[in-house]
Amino acid sequence: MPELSVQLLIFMFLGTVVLACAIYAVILVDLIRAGYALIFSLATLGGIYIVLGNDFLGAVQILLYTGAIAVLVLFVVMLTRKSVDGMGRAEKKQDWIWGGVLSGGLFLLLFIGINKHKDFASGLPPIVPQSDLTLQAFGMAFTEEYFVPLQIMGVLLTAAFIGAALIARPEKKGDESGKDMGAGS
Amino acid sequence: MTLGFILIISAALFCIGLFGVLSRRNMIVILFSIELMFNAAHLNLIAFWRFGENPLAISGLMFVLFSLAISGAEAAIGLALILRLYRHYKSVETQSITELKG
Amino acid sequence: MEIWTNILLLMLIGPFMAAIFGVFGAVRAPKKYILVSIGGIALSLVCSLGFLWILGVIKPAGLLVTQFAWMDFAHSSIPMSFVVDPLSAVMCFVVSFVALLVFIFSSGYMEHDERKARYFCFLSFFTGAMLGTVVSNSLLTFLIFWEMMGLASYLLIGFWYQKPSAAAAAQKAFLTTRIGDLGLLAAVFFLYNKTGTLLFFDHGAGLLEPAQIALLQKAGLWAGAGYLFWVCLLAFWGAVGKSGQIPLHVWLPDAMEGPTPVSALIHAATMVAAGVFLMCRLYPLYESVDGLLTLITWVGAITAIFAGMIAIAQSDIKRILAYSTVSQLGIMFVGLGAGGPAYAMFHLFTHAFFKSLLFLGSGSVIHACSGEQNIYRMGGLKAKMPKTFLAYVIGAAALAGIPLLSGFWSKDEILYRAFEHDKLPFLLLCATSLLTAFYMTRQVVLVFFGEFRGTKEVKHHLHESPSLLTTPLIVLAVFAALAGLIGTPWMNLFGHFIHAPEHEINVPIHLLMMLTGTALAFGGLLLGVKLYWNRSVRTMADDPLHKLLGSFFVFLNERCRVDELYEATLGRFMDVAARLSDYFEIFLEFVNRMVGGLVYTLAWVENKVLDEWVINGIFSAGCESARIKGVLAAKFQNGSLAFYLRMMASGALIAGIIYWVVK
Amino acid sequence: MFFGNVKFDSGDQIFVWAYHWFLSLFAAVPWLQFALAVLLMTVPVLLLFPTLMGLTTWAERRVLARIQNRMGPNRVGPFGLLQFIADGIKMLIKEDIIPRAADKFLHTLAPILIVIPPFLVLTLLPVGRNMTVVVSDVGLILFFALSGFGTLAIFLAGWSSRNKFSVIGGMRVVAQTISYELPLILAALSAVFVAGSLSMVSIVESQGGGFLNILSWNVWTPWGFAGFVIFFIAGLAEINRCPFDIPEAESEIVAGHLTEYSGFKYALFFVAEYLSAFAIAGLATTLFLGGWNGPVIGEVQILPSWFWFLIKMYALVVVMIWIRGTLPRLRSDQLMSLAWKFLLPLTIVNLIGSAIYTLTAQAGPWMWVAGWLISAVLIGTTYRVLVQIVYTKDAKKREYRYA
Repeated sequence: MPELSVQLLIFMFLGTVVLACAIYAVILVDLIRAGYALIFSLATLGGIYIVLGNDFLGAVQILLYTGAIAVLVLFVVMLTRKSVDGMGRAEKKQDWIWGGVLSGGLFLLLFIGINKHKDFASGLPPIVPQSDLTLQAFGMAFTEEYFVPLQIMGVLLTAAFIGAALIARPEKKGDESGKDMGAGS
Repeated sequence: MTLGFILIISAALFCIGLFGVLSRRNMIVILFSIELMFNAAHLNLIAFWRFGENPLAISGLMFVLFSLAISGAEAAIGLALILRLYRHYKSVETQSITELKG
Repeated sequence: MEIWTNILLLMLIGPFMAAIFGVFGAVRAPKKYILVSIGGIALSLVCSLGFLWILGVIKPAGLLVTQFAWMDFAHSSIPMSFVVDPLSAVMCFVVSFVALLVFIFSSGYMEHDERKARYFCFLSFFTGAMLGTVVSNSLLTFLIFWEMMGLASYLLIGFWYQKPSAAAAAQKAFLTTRIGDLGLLAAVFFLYNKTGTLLFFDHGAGLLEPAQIALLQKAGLWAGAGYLFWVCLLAFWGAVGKSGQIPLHVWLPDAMEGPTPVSALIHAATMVAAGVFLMCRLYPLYESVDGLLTLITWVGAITAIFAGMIAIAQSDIKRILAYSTVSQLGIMFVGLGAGGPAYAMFHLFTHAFFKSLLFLGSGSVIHACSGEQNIYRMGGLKAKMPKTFLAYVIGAAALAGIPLLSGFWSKDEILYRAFEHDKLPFLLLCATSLLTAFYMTRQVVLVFFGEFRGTKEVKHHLHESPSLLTTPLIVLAVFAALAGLIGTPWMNLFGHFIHAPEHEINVPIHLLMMLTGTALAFGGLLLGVKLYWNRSVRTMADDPLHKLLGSFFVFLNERCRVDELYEATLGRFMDVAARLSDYFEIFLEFVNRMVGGLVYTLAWVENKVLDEWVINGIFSAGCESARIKGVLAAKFQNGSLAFYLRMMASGALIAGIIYWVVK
Repeated sequence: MFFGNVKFDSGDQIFVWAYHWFLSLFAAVPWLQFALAVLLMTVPVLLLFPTLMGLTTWAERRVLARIQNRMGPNRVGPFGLLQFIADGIKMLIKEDIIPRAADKFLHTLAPILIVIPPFLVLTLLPVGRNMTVVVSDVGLILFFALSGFGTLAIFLAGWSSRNKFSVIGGMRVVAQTISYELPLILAALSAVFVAGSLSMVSIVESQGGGFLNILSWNVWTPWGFAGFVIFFIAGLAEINRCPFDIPEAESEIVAGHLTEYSGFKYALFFVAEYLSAFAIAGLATTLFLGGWNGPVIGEVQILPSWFWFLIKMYALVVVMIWIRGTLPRLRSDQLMSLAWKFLLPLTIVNLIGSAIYTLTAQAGPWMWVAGWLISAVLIGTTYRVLVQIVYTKDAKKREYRYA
């Protein structure tokens, strides 16, 4: 019988919330609900990170998904709502079967694999990570070893967001060249 | 709490994401699912860090941070593209966009 | 920090600051901005003169190296480093001097252009980048400035982007030089991989110093040749791209779509010579490899004769000069391969003066002829524009190698070295000299003598260019005439300046060789005069050479159909490759599909379901929207994202299962 | 002794030792001790702040009334102090209306979601010396992360009501939050620079010492002052208080996301709004006003640390009320231009200023003075230039197209 610690209880609770919300996020028709489910799922995942002893990444995860990505998702869902409202469910039975069989098969594969592996049965290690030391290590890594990747990441993010803004910009009135492309199919 | 337990949760999260990608036709939901798969990978990395010997060996965590940034950029670009496609095709379903067929 | 470091930074800052000023708000006051940018270049010129003085008088044959911390990583660091040695000092002088004159010329030439502020901004940017390339002491900074030059060249060729031909030429130039740059980049990687440094000179630890060269020479074989051989070959490929040698010469003639002063500065005097400069800079490496110098000689000689032949059949005044540039660059490569940096650099030095003079002169002619560039529709300009005529004739004579003018001395040295080195390249060079004299005579005769053959309107507007345009021409003409005197065999100041003291160079006074050169120059001249004097050549059919050579002339006029050749080979190859990969993809999809079907059979054992789903699910379900075509392949590329994703996932799953089973 | 090694000082640690003493009674039963510890941590937060909130509603009405030359509520209890209880009872017994078109589940979920983040956030604040419920090394990031939920809940409320005004209100909230989160976080970062820690306790401790235990507060430095003002303004926008109450602007869109809410759900929104106000005021106190550091004379602390914290926090809340009584509401575009054109550049320069200050302060007293002056001049000049650039154009001429 496994030892039932408070930590495990919290972890199981959070894990259930994550998985349940994730399932909702992929099966709900109403995209606003699905979006909220996704955000809850990922924010709760941040909680799991904190339980696992990494406050910093947990906080960053929550900040990123409740702040930035949530807003993006909600706005895009709102802006494309005309199609969403009148749509109902576009998926056919075979879609669900394909997805279910393939992802179920993969899960089965992973489940058996993880259970078979001896190293994965080990319990929590005795060394509890001190979050201030971890944070310090992050800071040092960012200023020394990972300095250039960090800068590159900054450039990448800037480029990505400018690009996203440019792509999402409404077309000018005169720019009708792409219109008839959609008629092809 | 064992490492395998966390890995199974992460595997489940990944498979839920895969399920969404494979069975949904709405591009926004497919993007959601991709986020889920990303985060399953992050959970894996953090679990391995926690169960590793040295909490100060943070290479894996740096992966998570960079991957978070990438997934943020990916979400922004992906949603912008979806918006653009929606303006063109008046639809966000994958089945309605088949320009690349041979 | 020594004083010369400050001078160096000042030299770089001048043009770059001018470029930055141009970015921020020069549009409001273009006239003032032009003065600012000319001031920036003048500053560079003064600094480069300072370097000549330091290296010539204070510290002869010295090597000034400075180093700044630039990128410090946890385990390694890449410094930013600059060097001033005789090689770079001479090059700095050439670049800033020609650039200054071109700037002054441009201020008159581009006076009526709306976007002249932008033009000067680009030009300043180019000059700064070129100077940076020249003084780089690290391959990385060299590469950065090199690419910046490429960018500036792209921007300036496409300056009149409203012309489709200019836009296409800009793209062609950029992409073609990129093909070469790829080689240089690879060379940089390989060098860094083996030596761990990118510095040229670093107190005995630099790439060009004996210790590292010995290390590289020992670095083992690959595909039958040494490591160093391949590295040097890659770097040479970069130089070939930048300097427009065969087979990457195609961009340079097209680059004449840019404004004429740009052609003078970038595509005649400086940037295209950067490839030669790179070879001179890396000469210690090339010296230590067998066979590469011979290769360089051959590439140069073939390019020289090839481009010279094309040049005799062109009708566009700038295109003739462009092919002449390619040809002269080939001669420089011969000089490098057969002799050494001193010979190549000397020809580069003199060539910069007379070729920029010729380009600026042609700019003046085009300016006078209201934009007409076809030499068949010019003629008799001698009377209308005497100053331009005089300068142009001096430049042409220098290029043709008429004795005592600058081109004679530099070409003579190279001929001599080629003769010593190998006989066949020497003969090719002799033929090139003859052709050079011939096409320059042809051009001068058709443009300046005889009667005017253009439209009346153009004739009405004919005028001598303003003094803002002619003054730079006259200054350059003086240099084109006299610059060669610093490198005569009797008193080879230039060679002694460039070479380190241990490389004592000694060109014996070889009268026979000089006579050969003279004879070739005058032979070409006489041939040209005989064919073209007092002939009214209005179209290509009228051309006496056309009558002489027949269809070969047409072939030459069409530039030996190199572009078409590339179209037919490389373009076709790309098509075929695309199609092949297409088929491969279809094959993969097919395999995937079969595997997917297998999964289905496993999952759905019931017979009825199996029938239904194998037929529906595998061949048509998931792609209802796909049109059913007769071709089997079309079904696999149905454009349905869901279908592709499913196939990918099935593949991954199968791979996982196989992994487990095998394990 | 009872007190153990905790120094008793004007009631400073009274709650801390009471907590430890109480728990020590149950040392024999670990699980009970743990459960009691959790209760003792959470119940005070759940009691203290709602009570304060009730009092604040009263105070707000009284203060506003004074500003507007009225009396305000004065009937229920002494000076009308018990008014909030009457209001609460009224809210509880009112009918709870859900519009037929609304998404019932989400409509009910929104008010529940909205009260959670403020409570979570309040647990992160160091209320007094050794009196922080959740001590986290990344407290500041957690604060901002959790407070982000509030926006989502408001958007949910607006969207689920299926009412035009509600949706507009929801959209406005989101737009406003995105704009103001950046200056808010960047302003807070300047305090992080100086303390060298993201932990709120360390930030407060770094402001201790100095003359009378006052002069080390961040607010007395140039960057601290500017940061405090920026933080306060951005915070007002973050919690949708006047003059940034654009999402619920009564004169334009009825009540924004609150339009379709009534009864106790409506009350929950108000609870959340006041609690967020406390949270932002508390965070401003922690970051810039020295947190629980109060005047010390010799060895004697005049008043307990938690008292100082509450006083400062409450003073900021009163300032918010004062602002509400004084300033008109901004237009949406004015709000955006303030955030992006004015506050954001200023915070970035402020960050640079605090970096300069931090570097020089380590180098000795004279360098400290120089750093102080440099950052003051830097921030002051930037402020002046920004005013010149952003606001002179508007000041010249105004056209009221729909007035």
